[in-house]
Amino acid sequence: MLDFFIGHYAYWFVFILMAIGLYGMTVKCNLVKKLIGMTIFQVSIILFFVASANKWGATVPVLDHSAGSIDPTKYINPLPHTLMLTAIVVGVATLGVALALVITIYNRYQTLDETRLLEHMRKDDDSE
Amino acid sequence: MRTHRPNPIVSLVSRVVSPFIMMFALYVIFHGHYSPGGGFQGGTLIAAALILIRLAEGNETAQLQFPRAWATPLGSLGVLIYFGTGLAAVFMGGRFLDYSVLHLAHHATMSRSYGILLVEIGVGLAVTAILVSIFDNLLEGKPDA
Amino acid sequence: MGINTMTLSTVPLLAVLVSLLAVPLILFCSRRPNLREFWTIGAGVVKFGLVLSLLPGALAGKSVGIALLELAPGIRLALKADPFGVFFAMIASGLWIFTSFYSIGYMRGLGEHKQARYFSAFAVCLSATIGIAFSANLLTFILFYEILTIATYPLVIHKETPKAIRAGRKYLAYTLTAGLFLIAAAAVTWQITGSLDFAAGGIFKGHPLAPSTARILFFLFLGGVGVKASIMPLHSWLPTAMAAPTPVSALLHAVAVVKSGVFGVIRVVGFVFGPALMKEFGLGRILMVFAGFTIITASLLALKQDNLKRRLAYSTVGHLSYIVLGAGMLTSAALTGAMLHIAFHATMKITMFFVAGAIYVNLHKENISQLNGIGRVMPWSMGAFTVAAIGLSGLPPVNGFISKWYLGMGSMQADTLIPLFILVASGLLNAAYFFPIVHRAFFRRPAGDELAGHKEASPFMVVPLCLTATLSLAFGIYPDLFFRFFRLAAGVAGAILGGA
Amino acid sequence: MILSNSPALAPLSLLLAAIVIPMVAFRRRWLAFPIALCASAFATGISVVNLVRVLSEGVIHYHFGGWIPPIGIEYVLDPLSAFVTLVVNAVSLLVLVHAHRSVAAELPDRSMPYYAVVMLMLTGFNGIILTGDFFNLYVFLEISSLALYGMIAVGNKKSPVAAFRYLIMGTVGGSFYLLGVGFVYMTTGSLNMADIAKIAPTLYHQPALVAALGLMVVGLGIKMAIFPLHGWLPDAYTYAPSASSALIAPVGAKVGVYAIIRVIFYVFGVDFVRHSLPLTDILAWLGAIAIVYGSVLAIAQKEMKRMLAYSSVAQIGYIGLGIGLANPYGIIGAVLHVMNHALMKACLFLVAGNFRLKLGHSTIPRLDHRVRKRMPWTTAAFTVGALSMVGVPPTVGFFSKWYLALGTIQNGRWLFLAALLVSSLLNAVYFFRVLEKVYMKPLEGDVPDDGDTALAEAPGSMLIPTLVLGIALLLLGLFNAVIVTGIITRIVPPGM
Amino acid sequence: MKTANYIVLLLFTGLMIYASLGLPQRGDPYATINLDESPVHSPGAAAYYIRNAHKDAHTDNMVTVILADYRGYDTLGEETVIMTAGLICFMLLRRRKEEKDENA
Repeated sequence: MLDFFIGHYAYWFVFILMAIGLYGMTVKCNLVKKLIGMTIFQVSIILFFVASANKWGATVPVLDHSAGSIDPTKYINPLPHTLMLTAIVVGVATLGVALALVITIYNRYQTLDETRLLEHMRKDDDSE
Repeated sequence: MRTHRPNPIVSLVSRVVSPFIMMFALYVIFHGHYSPGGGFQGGTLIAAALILIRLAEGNETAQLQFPRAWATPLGSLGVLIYFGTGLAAVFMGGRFLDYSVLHLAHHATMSRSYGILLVEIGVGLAVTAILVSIFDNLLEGKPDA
Repeated sequence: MGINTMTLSTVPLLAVLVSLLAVPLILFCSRRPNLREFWTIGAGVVKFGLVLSLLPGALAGKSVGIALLELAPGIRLALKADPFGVFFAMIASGLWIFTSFYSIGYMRGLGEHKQARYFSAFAVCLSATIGIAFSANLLTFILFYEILTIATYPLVIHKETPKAIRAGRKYLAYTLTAGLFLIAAAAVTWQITGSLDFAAGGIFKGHPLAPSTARILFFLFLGGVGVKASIMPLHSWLPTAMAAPTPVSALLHAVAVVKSGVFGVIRVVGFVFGPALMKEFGLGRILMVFAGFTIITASLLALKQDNLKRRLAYSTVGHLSYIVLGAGMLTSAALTGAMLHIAFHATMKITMFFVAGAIYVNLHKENISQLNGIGRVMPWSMGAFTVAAIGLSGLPPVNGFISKWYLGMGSMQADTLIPLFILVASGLLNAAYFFPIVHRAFFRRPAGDELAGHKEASPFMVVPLCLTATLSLAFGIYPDLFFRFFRLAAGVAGAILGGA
Repeated sequence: MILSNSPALAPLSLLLAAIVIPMVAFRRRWLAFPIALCASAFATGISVVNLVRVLSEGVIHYHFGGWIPPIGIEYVLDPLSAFVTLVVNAVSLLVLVHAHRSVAAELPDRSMPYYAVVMLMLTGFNGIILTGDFFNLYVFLEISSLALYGMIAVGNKKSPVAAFRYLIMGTVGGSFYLLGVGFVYMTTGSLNMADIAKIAPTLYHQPALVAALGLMVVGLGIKMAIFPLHGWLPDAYTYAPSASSALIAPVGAKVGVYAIIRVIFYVFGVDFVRHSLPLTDILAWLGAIAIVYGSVLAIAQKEMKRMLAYSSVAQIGYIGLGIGLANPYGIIGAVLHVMNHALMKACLFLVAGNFRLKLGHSTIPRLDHRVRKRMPWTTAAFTVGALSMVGVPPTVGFFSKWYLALGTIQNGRWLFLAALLVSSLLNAVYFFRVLEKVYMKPLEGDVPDDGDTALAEAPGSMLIPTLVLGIALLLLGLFNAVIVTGIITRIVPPGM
Repeated sequence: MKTANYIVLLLFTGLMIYASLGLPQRGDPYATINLDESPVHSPGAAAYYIRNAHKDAHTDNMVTVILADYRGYDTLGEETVIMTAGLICFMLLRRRKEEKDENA
């Protein structure tokens, strides 16, 4: 029971983090806060992968020539780390685009509050 | 940023630090084979150094160091290096991104190793240029409104 | 009979295509009316010739046809000229020629707008009708059926008045829904039998059906073809669609569209379900109930219409149900009568519409109450009208009598008298709503001298309507006269029942 | 060499164009369009070659870097992926030809980055369709999504907001998918689809794997815009520049559709889905709801692009329904409708673009009979597209409906059949509303035919693609059986 | 509306945690992902990488090898991603002297 907990609690924290991120994205009205939530969400997924790569009693996936023969149990799983490098960059790119959009929106509407933005848009629709 | 007051301490520190950051970045890129590191990490560090100067010295000076106009073409160049490496493999009769057929060295495995290095350099270049360009655009960006 | 067993011939295909090919020519010559009308007429004549060339084979009970590309795996776009199809195609294409001449007179008489659109849509409709007549399987049938629906729309809304546009919307709502019913029914049929080819004795022959399924399916089909056949309560688009120009009403609402509907009904009864199944599940009786109800109600409604075209429309509704009734009785005589009525009602009703149109063009009168003494001004037209009226009331010597006689015999064969009573009653009603018109026309004095100085309508109109009237008379005297309609109809009836 | 690498060449050529445009066309901006066009044409040609190869040689695998999966990443060319790539590339090529003028008109000084981003979007689409690796799919999904955000955001004043909301939803979708990939990897230890397809059947009722399936389908469902997750679509299509909406609407959502088909039927397999989640039923119901909902809302719209956007929601519902039926007819209908809807929507959006260029608007109440006098060919194309959407034979729209109807009947789902049929009536309502306006004099009073009834048809570069699509709607309708028997029946997945 | 959001979030978390119960022990060297062979006897990727990275590419850092060689195509894709981001910022925010507002 206990070792089951030890073997899984990391994931549970990740999921809680994920829920926090989703909360930020769905509930918050300010666009920047939405982005913060988005970042938390993505980071939580990255943590999820990295956590899964762990092996007890293993070391970083850089070959240690002094160790002699290669024993897979001695190195942690390198694949999730690689994937997450990619995921991080994707996250950065998304964030960059999102910030560009936020700046554009602010320059056009002088507000970042979603409800007010929608009001503005509706007004424009009527004016058209 | 546009109303920029020179501040001797900030500018001195950043001017002193940024070369070292770049040096370390190059180390991270080129030593990526033997220690944690590689193109992204290094590229990001270089970008950090450049952005540091932009922050400390203001845009006018920074433009002398790395003109904004370079950013997009350089970024594409970085990707092109990566892509070209892969395409070269195709022209040498291998699959896309198969470095072993590139004959960068006598031995296929060494050839792979160099291929990886080449690719990492491309990655570094691309990441540097594009991060800086994103920073510039976000900073300068005055959209059509 | 399956598509593969029939003899190959491209004539049906050509018959369908010829008026379609006329469309670009018509549009191209839209600036030069005479040339444009020449194409219309030419296409009509050629088409009729092609159909006639199929007649001997049809009389011999043979079918020719052609299977073109695959529409869906296992279902080809196939045309097959079986006797029944030839029969219908002959009526449609034959009357198209008259209508074309008539339309020229009508459209020019009124100086209508967008005549190029009108004539091209007309041509497409005819192609679709012939396609319906010759379609060898259900999917092809649906294809042409939908094309007919769409191609009729521009004709219905031709005047582009708010009234016309509302009529067009109603028309589309009804017919498109019908198309969907038909598609659904076809899909179910395909799922059950794995074949959609019309076959004497029915597609379902040899495929056991649960009674409930059979009934649902039958109502799906009825919803599909019943709208165009304007079986009550699906009829109400037809009177509304009288907003269209009169030639359109004449051809499309006395010949092409509605007759495709009844044609569809008979196809469904005879070639999809097959007489055996109809009898087994009492589907024929259902059909007869609907038809009888429609006949009486429509005739009663026709009584209280003052607008001439609307009265004709309701009488059309009634007479279409004669045919449905005949199909429902499923006896040789009844089917023969139904077939004959397709043809004969067409000749008579088209005459009447022509007359109505002639009156409208000539005197701009649409209401019956205004027709006092009109017979003196337009003797030929009203004479033709009288002939048609006699026929539709089912009195000799006009052809309406013949078809009705056979329907009556059919009801004897089916040893039930109800259809007979319905027919007699509706005959009386017909008389009751047509003869007043004749009476007004000939024996009432015109109010004031409003008719003074008016003469008979232009020959473009009078000649066709007189011809159709004489045709009606001729068929009445000797039904087998020109095209051996009678033998053909009897043959078809035999084929349908023989397949059982 | 070309042939041996052909599976990878379509996305690579597009990517190369995307890389080259910013370098070459940075100063000479007129170069951007020709490069993009060449790349797109080349990609289309290659996808034709690929399709032919697949139909003759069977499934083709392409191993990047020569590493055999699951060690390396592979591209898989089977009839499905080959067919969908061809559809995507061909339609995009036509739309791209059309886009030149409207980009010049609407985004004069942004053409260079715009074409680069378009190329990147197409790269992403091709990558998603061809890849046989879950994580690689994620990467290319993100490429295409980012490109889409950008292409939408350069529209009118409101477009950045639409793009931002799409970005938030899209990121949630992508992240859900990535999370699903994580679960899959941790339970099966592999990222290769074929490999997982072998392992998954041994793991029925493994909650982590079921969760993975659910997460992936939800994530991809957002990209596909199936009913409750469609929120981003109408604004995005409406406010984007007409070039963008014409490029996105036909193929954008289809890629999500394709990915869902891949995941459900080819990776996890019908049996797994049936054992674990009522996923197909849910999809079918959502599809049916989407069909009605989208059609009804489309009727309420005044702006043509918005109307088309809502009808897209409905049409995607058709596809969702076909997938959810999970029987051969359903799949055939769905895949055929992927192509048909791409063609129809492309045609209609091009028409909207022509209106925007020539009339300066595409607002339905402001259209009248003068439009037809000025742009006869465009209106003719619109008519064909509309009839096809209504599902009148012999246009393509009828046949996908036919197969879907057969599918519903095969499962005995009469309600879905009703939804299908009702929706085509609703389509008739909102399309004939436009046709009446275009073909007839306005009801209230006659507008005098003043000067601007003179022929003012859209320029050839815009007109020709429109007409080509219009004709394709008819021809492919008549010859659809060739496609169905030749290609689509061969992709009915195993286990049904 | 908000409460609905909270409920959905809690539901989501709960489901995820339930799903995570099926995951292998974290850090178990003999979990499926770390084995040399998958249940259907296809090679296990991770183990293969650890064993052969140096042999294949003469590079000690396995992550680098996977990143740039085994799964190099992913990395290319992700270069593309960041290039896309750069281009989009360029497209949205770039200021030009001769540029005039066409839609505002």
